[in-house]
Amino acid sequence: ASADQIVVVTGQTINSLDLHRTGTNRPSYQVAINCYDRLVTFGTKTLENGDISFDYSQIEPELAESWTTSEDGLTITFKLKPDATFWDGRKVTAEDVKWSFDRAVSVGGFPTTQMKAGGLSRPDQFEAVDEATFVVKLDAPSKLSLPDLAVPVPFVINSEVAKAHATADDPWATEYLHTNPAGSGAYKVARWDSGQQIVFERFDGWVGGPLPQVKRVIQREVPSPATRRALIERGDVQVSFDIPDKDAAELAEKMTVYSTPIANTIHVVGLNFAFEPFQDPKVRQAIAYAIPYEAIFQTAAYGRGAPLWGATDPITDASWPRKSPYFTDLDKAKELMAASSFANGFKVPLSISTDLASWMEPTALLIQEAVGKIGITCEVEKIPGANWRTAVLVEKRLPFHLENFGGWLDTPDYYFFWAYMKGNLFNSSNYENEELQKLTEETLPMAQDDPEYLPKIKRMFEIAFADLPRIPLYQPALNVAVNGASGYQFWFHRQLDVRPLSVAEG
Amino acid sequence: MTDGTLPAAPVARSQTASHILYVLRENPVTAASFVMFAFFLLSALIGPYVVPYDPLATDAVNALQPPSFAHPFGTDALGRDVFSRVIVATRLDLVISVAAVAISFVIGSVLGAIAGYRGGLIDAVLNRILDTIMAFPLFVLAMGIVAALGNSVTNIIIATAIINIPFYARLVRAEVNIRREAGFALAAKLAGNSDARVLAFHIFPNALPPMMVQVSLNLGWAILNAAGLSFIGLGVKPPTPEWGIMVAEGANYIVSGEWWLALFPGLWLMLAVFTFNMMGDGLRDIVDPRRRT
Amino acid sequence: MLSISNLCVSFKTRRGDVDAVKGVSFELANGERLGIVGESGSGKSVTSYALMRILDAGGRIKAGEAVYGGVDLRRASESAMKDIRGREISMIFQNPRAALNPIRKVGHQIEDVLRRHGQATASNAKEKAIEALEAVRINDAPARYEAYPFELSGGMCQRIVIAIALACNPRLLIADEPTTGLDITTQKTVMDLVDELVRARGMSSILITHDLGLASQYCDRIMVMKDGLIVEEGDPAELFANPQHPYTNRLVDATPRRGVSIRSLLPEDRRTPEPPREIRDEPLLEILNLRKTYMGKSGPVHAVKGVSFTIRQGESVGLVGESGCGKSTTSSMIVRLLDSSSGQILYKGEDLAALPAKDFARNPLRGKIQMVFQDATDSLNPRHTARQSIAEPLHRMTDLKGERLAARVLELAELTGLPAHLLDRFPHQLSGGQKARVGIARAIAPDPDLLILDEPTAALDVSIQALVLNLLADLRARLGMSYLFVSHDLNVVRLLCDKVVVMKGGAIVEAGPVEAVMDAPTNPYTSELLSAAPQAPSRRAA
Amino acid sequence: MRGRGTAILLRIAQAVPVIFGVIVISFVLTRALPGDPAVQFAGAAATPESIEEVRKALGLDKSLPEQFAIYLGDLAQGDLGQSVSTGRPVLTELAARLPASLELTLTALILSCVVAIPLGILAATRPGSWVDQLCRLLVTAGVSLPTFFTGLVLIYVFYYVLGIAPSPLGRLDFIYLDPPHVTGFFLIDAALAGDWETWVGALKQLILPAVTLALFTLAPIARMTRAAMLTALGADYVRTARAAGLSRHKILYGYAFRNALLPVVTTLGMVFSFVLGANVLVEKVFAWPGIGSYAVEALVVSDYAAVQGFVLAMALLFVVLNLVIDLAYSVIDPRFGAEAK
Ligand SMILES: Nc1ncnc2c1ncn2[C@@H]1O[C@H](COP(=O)(O)OP(=O)(O)OP(=O)(O)O)[C@@H](O)[C@H]1O
Ligand SMILES: Nc1ncnc2c1ncn2[C@@H]1O[C@H](COP(=O)(O)OP(=O)(O)OP(=O)(O)O)[C@@H](O)[C@H]1O
Ligand SMILES: [Mg+2]
Ligand SMILES: [Mg+2]
Ligand code: NI
Repeated sequence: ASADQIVVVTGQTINSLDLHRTGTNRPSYQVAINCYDRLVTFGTKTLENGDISFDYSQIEPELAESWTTSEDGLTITFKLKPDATFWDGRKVTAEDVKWSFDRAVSVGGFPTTQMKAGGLSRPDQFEAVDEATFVVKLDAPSKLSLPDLAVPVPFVINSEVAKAHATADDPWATEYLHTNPAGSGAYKVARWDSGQQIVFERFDGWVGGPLPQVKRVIQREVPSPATRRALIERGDVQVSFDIPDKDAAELAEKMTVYSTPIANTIHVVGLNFAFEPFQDPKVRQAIAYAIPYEAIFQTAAYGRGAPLWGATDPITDASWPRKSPYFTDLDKAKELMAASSFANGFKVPLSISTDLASWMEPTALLIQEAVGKIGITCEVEKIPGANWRTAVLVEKRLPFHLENFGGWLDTPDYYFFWAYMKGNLFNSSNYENEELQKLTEETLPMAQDDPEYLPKIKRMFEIAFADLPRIPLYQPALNVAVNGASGYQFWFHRQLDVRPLSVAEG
Repeated sequence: MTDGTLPAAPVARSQTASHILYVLRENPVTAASFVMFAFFLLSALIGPYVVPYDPLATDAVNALQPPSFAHPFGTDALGRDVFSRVIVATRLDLVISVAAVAISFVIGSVLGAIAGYRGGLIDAVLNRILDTIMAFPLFVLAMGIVAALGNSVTNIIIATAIINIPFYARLVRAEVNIRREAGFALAAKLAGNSDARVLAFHIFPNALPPMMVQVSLNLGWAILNAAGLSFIGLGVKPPTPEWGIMVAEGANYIVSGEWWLALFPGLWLMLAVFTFNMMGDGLRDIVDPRRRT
Repeated sequence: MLSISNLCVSFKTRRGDVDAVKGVSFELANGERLGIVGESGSGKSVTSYALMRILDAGGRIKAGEAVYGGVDLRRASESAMKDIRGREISMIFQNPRAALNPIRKVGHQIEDVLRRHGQATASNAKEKAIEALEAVRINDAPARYEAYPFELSGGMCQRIVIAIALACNPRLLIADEPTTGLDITTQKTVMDLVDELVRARGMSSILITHDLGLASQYCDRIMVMKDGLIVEEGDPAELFANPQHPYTNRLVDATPRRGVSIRSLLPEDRRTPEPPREIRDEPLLEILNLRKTYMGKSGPVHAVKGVSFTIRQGESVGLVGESGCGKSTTSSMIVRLLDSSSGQILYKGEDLAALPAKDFARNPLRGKIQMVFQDATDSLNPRHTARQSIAEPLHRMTDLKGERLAARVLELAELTGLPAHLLDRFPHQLSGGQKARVGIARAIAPDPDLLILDEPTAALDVSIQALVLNLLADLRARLGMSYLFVSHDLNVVRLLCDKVVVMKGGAIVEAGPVEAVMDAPTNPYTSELLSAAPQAPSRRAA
Repeated sequence: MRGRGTAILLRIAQAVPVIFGVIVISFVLTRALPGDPAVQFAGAAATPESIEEVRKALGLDKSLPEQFAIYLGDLAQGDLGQSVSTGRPVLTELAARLPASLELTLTALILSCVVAIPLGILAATRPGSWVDQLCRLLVTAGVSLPTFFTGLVLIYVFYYVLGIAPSPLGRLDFIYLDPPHVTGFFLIDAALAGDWETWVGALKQLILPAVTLALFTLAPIARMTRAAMLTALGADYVRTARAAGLSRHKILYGYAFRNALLPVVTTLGMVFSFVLGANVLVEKVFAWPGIGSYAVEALVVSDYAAVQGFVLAMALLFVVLNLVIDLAYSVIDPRFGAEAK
């Protein structure tokens, strides 16, 4: 490998260069990250283990030079960096920002939903005051608004290029931007062969942050994990992104492997309230005591990530994800089961997704075996990836399943909003609790340093652990093996930010 | 022949036995393959009762142990005994391949026989239908069917059967077609047999010898097909032991050094397919009365 | 020129070594035409293959000497043999179409040989090949040069084979049953051509055949082979007139010829008096203007163009004609395996043509009209034993069961002279004659009134043919059946039939009592047929 | 000659219902797939409204017959639709990927023929001998292993352990640039451009996956060659040729082999279409950007247009393949067309 080139392998396919487009998949978000800029970004912090991670508490400038929030918290005014230019040399203006934000709230689908999380839902909330001044107006103050501008979605597009390719049917130029990014980001896309590779080339005029050291980053898609492992081990590639936990555990001895527990993400067992036996709290608790947490953590995650069971101390802080008070205790589980109205056990399928089989399958098998011991017979049902979302999240029809929601915005209330609120997408258990519902709604916009915040959050934790619609297993890790490069940073969006990477010496 | 069978002389029966023995003795490779087949049959029948461990019992402490005295084929990622799983899987794999082949054999034979015998429009239509199936990349068709119907054992069998039907139908059609005007078929008509009877009891059985070769090839192929589906993630449901899934999962452990996970199921899979392929000529010789002396 | 002494050839088979030729010795002089006759499997072909050293894998010359013009054929090197083959000795085989490479132009096939033996160069090969074609008198040789075998008739193919064989002017031509599978008229032209060419070039020739008549007509000397040995040899006329060896005797007897009765085909010790039979006047079957038109690729084929004749009860009618003249089509329609295009088939007054062939299997009349097929092997289900084959019609059309059925099968076997211990054999385990008997037993099982015999002896040896013909004659007398006997061999028809119908191109050209038609044919075509059949010299009165 | 022409035209005509059948079946099959593409493509955080919007945009709100009619109409204009997951026209996508699959498959077949046909001939000239048995064992062993397994083992041994093979990263290592696009076959394009370095690079990448596939196809080809050669060698015309003193070489290749070629070509055709479908697995293992892996991805996410387009492309290929076989037949066998069925 030459000094200014890095080769990355991943098993994922980038299917679009435009995050806003309908159907764009998760791996494609990295184009928004590496090739476009946002107004702001999160800062970074060094974790206890020395790894570098994003820092949710710090908002830093990217395209914006500075910003101010009005007294009432309803207006945020941004000043753009004066020397920021697009790849074509044109200056980045507030008009571009407005056009891009208008696009994000108008195209529908995921970007619009994500913008809403920060209270941004209509074009009239954005105003380009002059070339360098951009204003965001909120309907209600929210602590999530500014962070929501640091997620990949509100990226800034070269609106003139885009408009030149817009049509009446396609006012947001989704067709054009789908294959032709037009941004101001650190890297340009030199080449993209869907299903094969994407080649990033440095944009030397980037002002969003320190200029990346690496000129070219080639990212190859290699579906077979065994092949990926062979490649990184032989040193033919410098970064293997998102590797299986097992490889991470083993490769750690030979090279640098970053395994960062993914922020605000939990692997859980879902118990669907629509299924009669799971309406019995004793049954839910019995299962929570039957689950072989440690075995799961070791076999499914090879000890990568963070355990989320067996909390003994009372809740004193608002950190999340956190350990549940449950632990493996078969006797207790049997006792609870015997005391439940389903003392004789019952049958239920345990559903998993084929796409997520790598952790779900071993987990499911261990759970299947364990709950068998307390009289619950289950058959592991593998649902094709294409079906999974519909079955588990949309129709919410899987009685007993595994689930792994993760929130981008790293606050417990945000997680609870999606996963514990009635009707919301990730509440796959059909769970409903009025008190929790109310608390979530209250805490969502509340600043984290608000004195009322902590007590309310603590109460939410208690309810969630008592009611147990979701039994937390562990917090998964994002594993990245690096062999011959350095500077890897973990980001909540779980995509590779290639900008800080550099070729390792020697 | 059902009611057409005559009280068979005892000579005929022992003749059959000695004919089989003869065929086996004549070709050592065939004989070896039949011995192997007997072994697989035995594994399928009594395997689940004699294996040392429960093939589904996990043992996280003993995960990924290399082969040892206690676990001759080692253990997998969940600490399950690979040997027990390999042996127990025999039954399911045999069931998948035999059932799939049996279904395609029956349907393909009926379609092919009718088309070959009747000719004309029926033949033309059937040929176009078969062409249509063959025009699909077969493995992808199987994937599609399994994806559409869901990945249960039954559906894997159905998918495998469907993609095999054209081969049987083609073969039977050709074999029936060349015998349609054969003297013995005409003679059977003169003996008062209806067309259906002539076809079923006189012409069709004569197509059996070449079909046996196809059957044996397909048995092996069916197992490989199931293995391929497993590799794509459309195989049988876990934790059911099945060679294809075990190889497919184990394949990912090769590079990390846990070779036994893929090697042993792979070896069994290969031996089974190999056995089936090798049996073909022997099977043909056995069902072919002309080989009798 | 060629001298063979004590030649032994054996084959390695699954059941040990098989001695095919067990000590054959003969000499062949320059310009001599030698005939080898004998029954099937007697080692005629193997002897000739041994001379050319083209035995199949597993075959070898075990002992003996074969010297051709000073060259030891047994020990000569393979490359020396290659020069002898085609250049010095060449062969023509039966079934000419199969003997030619189906995907190579016949001209090129001739060139291959010419160039192999240095008779032609790349530049003049074509010219020479056309010359060779002209030598076998193919009309329009330059055009035929470009033809593929499938574009030529059987007779033309055989001419090509002859052209290949004679291309390099060999000194010895071995013809192994060169006319089997050819029409009787074609046979004559081909044989005449070979004979003429051989004589003109002063070559020697060996003609291998099982037809004594053919051998005696075209050879100077005949050898009779049996079981790998030569049992007798001599001048044709002499051999015929006064056969010495019992086998030769039997062979001569069995050869159908002018002026003998059906019984005299049998060996002397088996000649029983011909049973009496009665022909009644009422017609059993009346065929009225029967037609059949096939829809072929290139328009309709009029296979049968309106034939009419009558078969009386107890009468045998012969149907003769060249290949493709519509004999089989006619008989298929009568036996109701094929629907006619128009016309009537009146069976005892009932019009069978009105009944669709595909439903006739369930008709009570099904058993009344039965058929014996040309190729006994092909007509028996390879998966059924003889017993099953014979029992099949009884099963379907009578209500015999169990013991009684078994008894009836035995009875039929006895009637047709089939030993009971053969009943549990599969067809491939039976000889040609035995298979023919099974076929006949099956046909007479449902007690038919009319038996259609479609060239039932065409695939059989003469001696077996004699047995089968006599069997048929006996059965006819015992069971009072009528026969429609289809054949291309007038000599055979004469033996068995009362009346003869001659067909050509789908129409009847002549019909009448057998003696009348054959002794004084009125139609030139009939005369041609008659004269084409090789005539065996008659046996000296014993 | 006219016979051949008509026969080939007839085949083309026969292909029409087949193509239509394929269109119908692929349409039905895709709609029977369990996933709901609207939900799938609306993304993880979609609301019911946005799902409905996507559904409308994809035209999935219409009735099935309507959808089919629209699909047919588009097809008639040569429009295979847009792949929802890649957002690119299916046609473009297929055009980019088909050559990759074809190059792999053809290389594998050539490799396989080079080994299997001589093996088959060798076995046929010595039937029943140990050579014959050994050939049989070898080729059967090849067909007994799942291709993905063979592929991984080859990578492990030749890349990971021995380091001989190049990294299994698709068609070309990243140190090379793609040759200018002419045919899409890298070997041909590189040769045309005279870029031998890239040519060698592309060849290196091809070897392992091609060997993997070739191993799998040895058996049917060798088996058929052997059987056909045995038949041909036992034929009367071979005896005639021997009696005429032709050389062994001429008899074996000029006479027997050319006749044996007919069934072998048929088998080749079947093997080709079979392999083209089966190399899905190999493509996955070797990160080969072929049409097979594309289909798998599309199938998994219920990308209707992509699946249908893929199936249709394969069906057309199948038809073309049959035509090629017929042409090969008509070149080899003068009887072709004269007795066309
Ligand atoms: N390849 C072979 N292997 C074993 N036995 C053979 C082989 N070829 C011929 N024979 C045997 O050799 C004997 C003589 O056969 P041959 O072909 O010479 O007979 P034939 O007199 O030519 O008969 P036909 O008139 O039927 O042609 C037969 O018994 C036959 O079974
Ligand atoms: N199914 C068919 N389709 C078209 N033409 C046919 C069909 N069967 C026979 N023919 C033609 O009908 C004519 C008569 O055929 P048929 O079989 O009756 O002759 P044959 O006298 O029995 O000849 P052979 O002596 O060769 O048995 C031939 O020209 C033949 O080509
Ligand atoms: Mg012979
Ligand atoms: Mg006939
Ligand atoms: Ni196919």
